[in-house]
Amino acid sequence: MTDLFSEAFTIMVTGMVTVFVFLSLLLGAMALLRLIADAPEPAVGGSSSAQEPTPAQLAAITAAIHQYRRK
Amino acid sequence: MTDLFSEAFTIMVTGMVTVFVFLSLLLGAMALLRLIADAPEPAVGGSSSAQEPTPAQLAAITAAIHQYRRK
Amino acid sequence: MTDLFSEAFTIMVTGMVTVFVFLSLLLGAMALLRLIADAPEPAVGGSSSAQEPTPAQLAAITAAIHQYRRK
Amino acid sequence: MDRLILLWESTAIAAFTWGEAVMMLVGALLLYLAIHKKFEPLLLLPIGFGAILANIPQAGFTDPGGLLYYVYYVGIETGVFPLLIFMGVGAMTDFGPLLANPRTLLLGAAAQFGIFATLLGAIALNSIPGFEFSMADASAIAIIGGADGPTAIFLASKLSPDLLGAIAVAAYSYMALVPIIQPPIMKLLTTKAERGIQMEQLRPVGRKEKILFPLAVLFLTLLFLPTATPLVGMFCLGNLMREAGVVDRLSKTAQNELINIVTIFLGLAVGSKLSSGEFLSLQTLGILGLGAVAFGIGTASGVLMAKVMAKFSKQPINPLIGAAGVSAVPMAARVVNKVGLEANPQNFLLMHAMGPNVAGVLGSAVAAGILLALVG
Amino acid sequence: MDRLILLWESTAIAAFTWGEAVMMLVGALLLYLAIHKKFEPLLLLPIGFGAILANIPQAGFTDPGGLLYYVYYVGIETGVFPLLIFMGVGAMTDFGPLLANPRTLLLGAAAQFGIFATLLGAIALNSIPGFEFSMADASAIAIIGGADGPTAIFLASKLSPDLLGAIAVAAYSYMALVPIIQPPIMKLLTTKAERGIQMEQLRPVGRKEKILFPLAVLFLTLLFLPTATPLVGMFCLGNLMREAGVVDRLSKTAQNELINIVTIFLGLAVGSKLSSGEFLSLQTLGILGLGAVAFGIGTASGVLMAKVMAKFSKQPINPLIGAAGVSAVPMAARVVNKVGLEANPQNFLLMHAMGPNVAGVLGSAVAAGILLALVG
Amino acid sequence: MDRLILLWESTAIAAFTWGEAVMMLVGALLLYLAIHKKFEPLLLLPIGFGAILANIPQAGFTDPGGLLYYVYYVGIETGVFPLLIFMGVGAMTDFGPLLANPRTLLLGAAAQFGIFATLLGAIALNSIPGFEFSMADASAIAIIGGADGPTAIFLASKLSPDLLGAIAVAAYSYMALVPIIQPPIMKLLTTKAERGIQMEQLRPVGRKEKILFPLAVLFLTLLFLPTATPLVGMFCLGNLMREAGVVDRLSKTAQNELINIVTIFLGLAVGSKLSSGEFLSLQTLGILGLGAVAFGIGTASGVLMAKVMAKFSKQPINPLIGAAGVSAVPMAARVVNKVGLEANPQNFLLMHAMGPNVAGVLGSAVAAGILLALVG
Ligand code: NA
Ligand code: NA
Ligand code: NA
Repeated sequence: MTDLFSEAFTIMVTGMVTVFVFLSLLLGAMALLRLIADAPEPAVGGSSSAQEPTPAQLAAITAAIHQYRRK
Repeated sequence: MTDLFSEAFTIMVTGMVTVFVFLSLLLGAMALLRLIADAPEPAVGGSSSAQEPTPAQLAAITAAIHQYRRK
Repeated sequence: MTDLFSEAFTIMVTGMVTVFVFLSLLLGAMALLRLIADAPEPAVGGSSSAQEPTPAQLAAITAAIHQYRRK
Repeated sequence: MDRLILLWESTAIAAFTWGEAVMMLVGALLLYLAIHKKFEPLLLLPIGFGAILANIPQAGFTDPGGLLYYVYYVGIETGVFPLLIFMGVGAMTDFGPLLANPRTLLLGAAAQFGIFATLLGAIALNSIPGFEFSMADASAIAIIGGADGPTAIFLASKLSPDLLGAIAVAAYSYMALVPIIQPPIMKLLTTKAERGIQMEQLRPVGRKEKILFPLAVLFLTLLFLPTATPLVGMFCLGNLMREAGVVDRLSKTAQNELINIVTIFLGLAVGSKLSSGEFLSLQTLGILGLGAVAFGIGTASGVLMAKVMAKFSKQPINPLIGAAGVSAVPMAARVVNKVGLEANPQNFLLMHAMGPNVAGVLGSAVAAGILLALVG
Repeated sequence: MDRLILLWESTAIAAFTWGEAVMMLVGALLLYLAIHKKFEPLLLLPIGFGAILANIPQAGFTDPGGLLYYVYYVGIETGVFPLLIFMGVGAMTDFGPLLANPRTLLLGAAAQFGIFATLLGAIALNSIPGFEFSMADASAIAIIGGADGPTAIFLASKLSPDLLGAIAVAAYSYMALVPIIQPPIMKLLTTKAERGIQMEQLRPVGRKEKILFPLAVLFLTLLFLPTATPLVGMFCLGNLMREAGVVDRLSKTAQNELINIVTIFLGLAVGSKLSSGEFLSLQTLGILGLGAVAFGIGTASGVLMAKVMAKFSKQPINPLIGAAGVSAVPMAARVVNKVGLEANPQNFLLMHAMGPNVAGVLGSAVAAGILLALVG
Repeated sequence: MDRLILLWESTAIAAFTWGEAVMMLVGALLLYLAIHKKFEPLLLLPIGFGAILANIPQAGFTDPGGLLYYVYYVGIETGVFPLLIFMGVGAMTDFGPLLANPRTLLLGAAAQFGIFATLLGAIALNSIPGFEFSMADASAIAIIGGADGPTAIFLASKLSPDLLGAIAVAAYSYMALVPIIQPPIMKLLTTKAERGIQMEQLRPVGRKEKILFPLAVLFLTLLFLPTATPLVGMFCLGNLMREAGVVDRLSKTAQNELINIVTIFLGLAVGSKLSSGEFLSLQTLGILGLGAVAFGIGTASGVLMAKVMAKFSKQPINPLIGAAGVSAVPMAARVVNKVGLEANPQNFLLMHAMGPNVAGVLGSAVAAGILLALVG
């Protein structure tokens, strides 16, 4: 059991070190990324995928306006 | 064949009795249910799932209003 | 290789002939079709499936109008 | 030249058998009924198309490796598709009218007599030379009387896969014919005065009751009729998702995209069972005849039960609503409403008929469970 | 310390081979083309991503038990995914313009010369040392000229699975390049006056005709070309669901959620076939070259056929619309419209080009059926 | 009479064992928590329902041929369902706040100490008689501390399928309990002044950065931690589809219909692992206890890391945002916002907490990859 425990301890240390190293590498990568993509387009913090309505939504919209006008 | 027929007859009787017994039990359970859930909330006969618009619908709505206003 | 090449040539000829024959048959079938379906309903070139809003769209529409009115 | 011969030999014209040609016509007929007559088009269109595809010689749709082979094997043989359809139907079902008037459960019970009487009828048909229905076959045929497509497909896939095609076609066809089959029977068994009886408005039903109801149904089913739990369980899951109010996105998906996707494949898979060997036989005629009888008996026993209940009830009960007990949701309830309006223009029975209507769905799922337990 | 070594050994850095690294760059290039250049992004984005995932050493995406293994095995090896995509495309296709001007079918036929000429070309390439295409390989490569993604994937999965990745990538890339490949060829073969020809407005097409059309296509296919029925059949099913008007919820699902779900998986599965062993070879260069030739010849033969037809026609025919016969719906029709407008600002050819455009889809499905019958 | 006896013997009443009855109560409890308490209802409702179905005697839901058997076998044993959920979650995730303040990545790293400390705790528990967790079991349990459902299910299905049910239930329950578990720990480790610290507004993040980010994450993962690529890869695919802006229809489907369909089945399949033999044991108590500890330690280490970072930072950092590093998106970020507002009504931390929140998702996927590499 103590064997297993010391093994778990090693995994804990190895694991935390790896997580930190990995995410620090990612931190570095993000700095690089920002350099590459430096000219920040006007787009902001929000999602970039909420821009255009899908055909289904457009259909719903058209129908909504259509029905609204009929009233 | 007569054997099969009498077997079918037995199944018919057993089946109908079971269906009635089962649904009568359910009838009793429903009386119990009504006691448990006695304080009837304001909600009525209609569906309870048509209340809140989903995110997709909200998106469609927002877009609809947005496009409507632009006109 | 020359064998393979002449085989490919045969396939080419056979294939093009078949494509033309097949689509010509379809051409004939279309003439027939037009005769069968002669009284052309008012429906036009556009899609026939964009007519009625689905329940989901209707829900979105209702919600849209509802929210629009509340404002 | 060899190539042209090879191509010609690969055409279907040489290979066609009469049976396959006739089955394609059957498929075309189903398409006609679906598109032109609007007979349950959501199912009969894919079934008809599947029947055509399955009977093309040389195309191999139903051979191992073919599309319809996979779809049937994955979705019907496992029972998964009808169960998913049933979950979606559960998510579409509002038990409010039944909860407001629980006694209509008994109408849903009575109408199941159509199933069990047809079981007897199918076995009786064996006395005619040419029919040799086993008890399992007879049970699968009888379930047509339940007027519920997924239940019929599920039971037939377990008890009598060879008859699955004919049974499913009969079940959906008769469901579409409910406005033609039911009214004469309903009028025969009631007076105009009875048909004109107005019923009291239904009480509102609370959210808690609606949430607890599917759980109560599941609880009773698992205690007393475990063989019915696949069907009833998935139905109750769908209904619980609908009423819980906290998983609306799952409920919406179950009612729309998921059921649509499964419906396309289920229809194709059922259609793939319409092969000439199995469909072009005396048995199919027997199945069609028995199915009509089943619907008729179910309708009649529902109406008669309603008349009995009306005798013992303080509140007025219109006997027509018993006819909705066969299920065929919501068509049968609409027929009740229409026949009621004919007798009395002030008589709106739709919501009252929805109670026995949804009870009939439970009733036939229960009957399917009984048949699985006794015969399966 | 042992743990750290174990962890290090499990990293990919040690295990990377050159081939895998290059294939990842290929994947990244596909992502770039999809996202930045908007080259058929719906397919090339998942294909590119799949290519990256499939080439990660130690991750085992394509080993039995890995995600991409399952997706490929379930969806491509069975042929199910391309067939479902084709059903969705069928549900999106409006045959109105073709029905209004049926002769444009012949333009869709002529453009298939791109396929068969490329077949010859692929076999001819065998004279160069390093190329050894079998007839099945050559057929799978030739279908790139059909300018139709699902058809190419379906045929390649049946005839030459090893080349599937390269063929799919070539097919989608060239479809995206249609606005660059086609105009020079179109201009070379026509005078400015010809390009400026205005065509008469199309007649309206009735609902009945639109419903019967997919059935007629299916009927002819099953009679004469059963090997084409999987592709043509699913396409016609989708189109029938669209036009029938009674199963709109199925048609909508086939056009949206179902095709989207399948597209994601299809793309990943195709990407998983982009392994270095198969892709980084002279063959791939050959495939890319032959694909470009196929598109070019298809475009030219379509335009030339249109010129021939114009000679014999009472109504004016703009030869440009022949170029749309390669399919690549709706890109090729848009290109026709644009080139036509350049020559004559009053010249709107879009709807006229949609006829040969959808005819080209049928034409290449028919050609695929022929190749399956002769070579498969 | 025989028939009645046969029917009675097929009921569950006779066959019920205590274990099954108790497991049904557990299922009912999960339904209650899902519906009445709104505890992660999207997962706990199907899990609870699945637990009830799986424990019905004679119904055979989990036997070969039963619905839940298929769903588990197809979706969990292959790992496909959690990966698809993760793709959908990726498509829903906006990395904007993290990109605007990259240092919060370290908070997401620190909070993973909850995972690794729990691994130690699980092994330590073996000193109590009755507990016998292997290293694989302990790892699967520890991942509860990642506060991420699909990651926990994926890892448990690989390392310790027998404990999957208990682990998934614990993971989702504690995620629902985040508003109760976290605040006391957060308040214990911070002063009111610290909690009141306002942070500077986040810079806007460009589209290019958002597109390149998932690719950078994938790149680092495949280089250094291939065992994490299934999870991280699918997450990045979803995110790339979201941000690319060219495949919106795929992204929408991944976020809605696809994830909904998979969620229903995933829940049922997880519920099917709640069998009495495995769940009604001391181990489950241990798992529940360890899970609570894991969440607590993760929260604390996140807050402490934030305090350390605040020391070395020029810009003000509110230590509360460290608590969001456990993930449990977006609940943990909302809790941070609420606790921050309590201390200072001008203090809106939601967007600042979203950075560590999404970093926590990556962090626990990375931790899962490490555990797979070292233990799997
Ligand atoms: Na029924
Ligand atoms: Na084509
Ligand atoms: Na986490």
